[in-house]
Amino acid sequence: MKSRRRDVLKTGGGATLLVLLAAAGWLKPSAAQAQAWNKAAFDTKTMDETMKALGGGAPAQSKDIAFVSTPDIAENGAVVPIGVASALPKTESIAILVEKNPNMLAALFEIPPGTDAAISTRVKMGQTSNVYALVKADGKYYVASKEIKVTLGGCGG
Amino acid sequence: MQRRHLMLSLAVLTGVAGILAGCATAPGDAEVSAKATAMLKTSFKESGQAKLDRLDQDETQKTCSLYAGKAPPKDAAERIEKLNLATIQWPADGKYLGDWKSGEKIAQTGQGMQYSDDPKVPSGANCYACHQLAPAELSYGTIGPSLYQFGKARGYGLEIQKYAYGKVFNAEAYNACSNMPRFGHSRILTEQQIKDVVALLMDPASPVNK
Amino acid sequence: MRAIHSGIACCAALIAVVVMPVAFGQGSAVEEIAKYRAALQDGNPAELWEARGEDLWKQPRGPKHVSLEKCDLGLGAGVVQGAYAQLPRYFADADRVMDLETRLVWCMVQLQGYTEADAVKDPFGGPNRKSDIEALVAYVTSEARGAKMNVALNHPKEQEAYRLGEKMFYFRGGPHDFACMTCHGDDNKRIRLQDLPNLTKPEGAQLAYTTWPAYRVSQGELRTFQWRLNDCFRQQRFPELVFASDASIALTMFLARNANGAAYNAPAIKR
Amino acid sequence: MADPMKIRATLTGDSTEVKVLMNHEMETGQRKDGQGKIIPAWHIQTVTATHNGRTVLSAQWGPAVSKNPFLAFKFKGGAKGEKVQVTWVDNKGDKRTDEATIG
Repeated sequence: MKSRRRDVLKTGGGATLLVLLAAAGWLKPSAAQAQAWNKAAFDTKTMDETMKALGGGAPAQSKDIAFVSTPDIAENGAVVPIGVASALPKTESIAILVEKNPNMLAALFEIPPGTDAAISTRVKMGQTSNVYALVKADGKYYVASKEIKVTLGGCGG
Repeated sequence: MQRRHLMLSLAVLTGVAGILAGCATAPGDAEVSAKATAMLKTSFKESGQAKLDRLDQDETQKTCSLYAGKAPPKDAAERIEKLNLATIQWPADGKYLGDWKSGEKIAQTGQGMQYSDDPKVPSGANCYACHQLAPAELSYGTIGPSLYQFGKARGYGLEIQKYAYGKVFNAEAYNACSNMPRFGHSRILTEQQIKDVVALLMDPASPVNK
Repeated sequence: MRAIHSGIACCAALIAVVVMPVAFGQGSAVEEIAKYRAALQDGNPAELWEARGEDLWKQPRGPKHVSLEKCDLGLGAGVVQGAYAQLPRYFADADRVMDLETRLVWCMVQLQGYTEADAVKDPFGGPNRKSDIEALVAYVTSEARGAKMNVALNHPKEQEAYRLGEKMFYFRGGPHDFACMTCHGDDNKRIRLQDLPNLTKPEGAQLAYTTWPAYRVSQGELRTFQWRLNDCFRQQRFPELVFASDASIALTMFLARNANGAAYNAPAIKR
Repeated sequence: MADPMKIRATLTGDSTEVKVLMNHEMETGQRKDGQGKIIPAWHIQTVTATHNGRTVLSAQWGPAVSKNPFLAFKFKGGAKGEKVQVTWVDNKGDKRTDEATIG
């Protein structure tokens, strides 16, 4: 996939991410071991909601985070393949966020030592949106983003 | 025409039986047709608004089915066109143009007449499924010709308006065995809806003519 | 790759909205959608249906508490591998032409002791409603992956089914005057942005027929060829096609036979 | 009870690639039924993959993960014949564990 995009994240968006996640508590080191579901993180409804709580610093843009086998256009938003690979040393977690979904955070993966810092999954997208790959490595946060266009179309069949 | 040549040569080349489908004159064909019609009656069940009488073909449907996607012979075509022309109900007020904005909405939706559709919701014409119209809509089909600049290319006069109205009302009156539904004749669209679609094609202000 | 999704009106169900900036030309959109489809190939949820179907095939079930492992799909009792690529076919024991679904129903009735009504009661799955037939079809078809389509027209009833199916293909009816042919009788056509295979030619029929059943990502369900036909007729504004009816078998025969020579490659995954 | 997962674990060099397909509706909680009533959210919340008792991946999912979820990842230290186990738990408390042999 040639689309190793590293679009500059809007300041607001990046800060929002961090606040969202900090508020949710999974920035704490102990969260990596927890197998509880972090309701607060997954409940955030809109970008606006999280924008209000802005305060923390934005995660750094990183060229070491790549989208793998992730198309620019999804023929159906119900199933959008997303692959994220991090080349950042000591990658601890990878999260996938969809900016325009009702809930931004789609999935969060904890990567223990010995596991490649690369995951593939599929997410739902309600509409064309930026998708963020947020990586925690050596205690710090990094992000990369990519716009995916969603077409719902043709014969529903 | 070109398509038929392709199909013919292909059938000859590959020798695949039955690819050149529906040889209307082949012996036994009438019996197969009769048997197929009988088979349909036991193979479908009514559902929602779609009753079994939808399988009863009128003369146009029957004739066009017989020629299996190929143009019917001249005399059959003329008969179909004459028959269908007689069904067109022209607007009593002599006006053919409605509101192109409503026409665009009608052209965008294909709701209506499926057993899964709510019969209380007005039907659409789904023009974009088969035709290019306003250039802003990239998601258009190619089963029918492009209708972009329909009025601009033909002129906005009353005669062309009337032709467009008649064509939407009953396409078989102008082109026997056309793939296009007979929107007025089959009561898919109301008179006002047809006028709106005609406006989409014929109003100089419509995006189709930009 | 492309499915046979028929009916000009098909966009009615999911009103077609293409959210695509004008700047995105159709050429590149089509290319990108091809990449999307390629990305889906790895990890087809149809495998979940295949696995469930294999269990259903091997488990003793029904009033007689026997498995389907003695079911003859045309290549002898219990032979599953490659069987789908030679269906529909004439079965002497039933004295009729059967497609896979019809044959499975037959075996469920004859071997397992189900009533016919029970065997056909859930032909298609939906949310929280699983169809055993769909799972069995997924399993049997998966065992034909790679086999060459080889549907015979030897028996007079096979020949008759083909001709009846051909008639159905061109049968125009309903308020919209649609036939299968309306959308699938010509080359290089599309409905909205969806390419339409020409099912009267080997290339089109092969492309379409060898890629069903398919996991439909838009529905999150595995869909069989019987479902494909059923939904085409809904969009054609016909009444509802009866599951495993003579017409469904005849039309399947017409399309399967036209696909002869191609390598069967399903269950697939489609939008 | 939920239907089984389909798990594949393949060793290439020193890396074991795990691919998992899960049977789950992954209902978003945003959709309405025919009567206009919201269909409640129903989705997998946590996923844990283990090899020889050691966690090789854990995940938290929201309802935006697609129906019949797919997951692929790679870890080091697996050997042919050993087992990889995957467990998911959904928001109704339903749970499913399946395993595959590394091949």
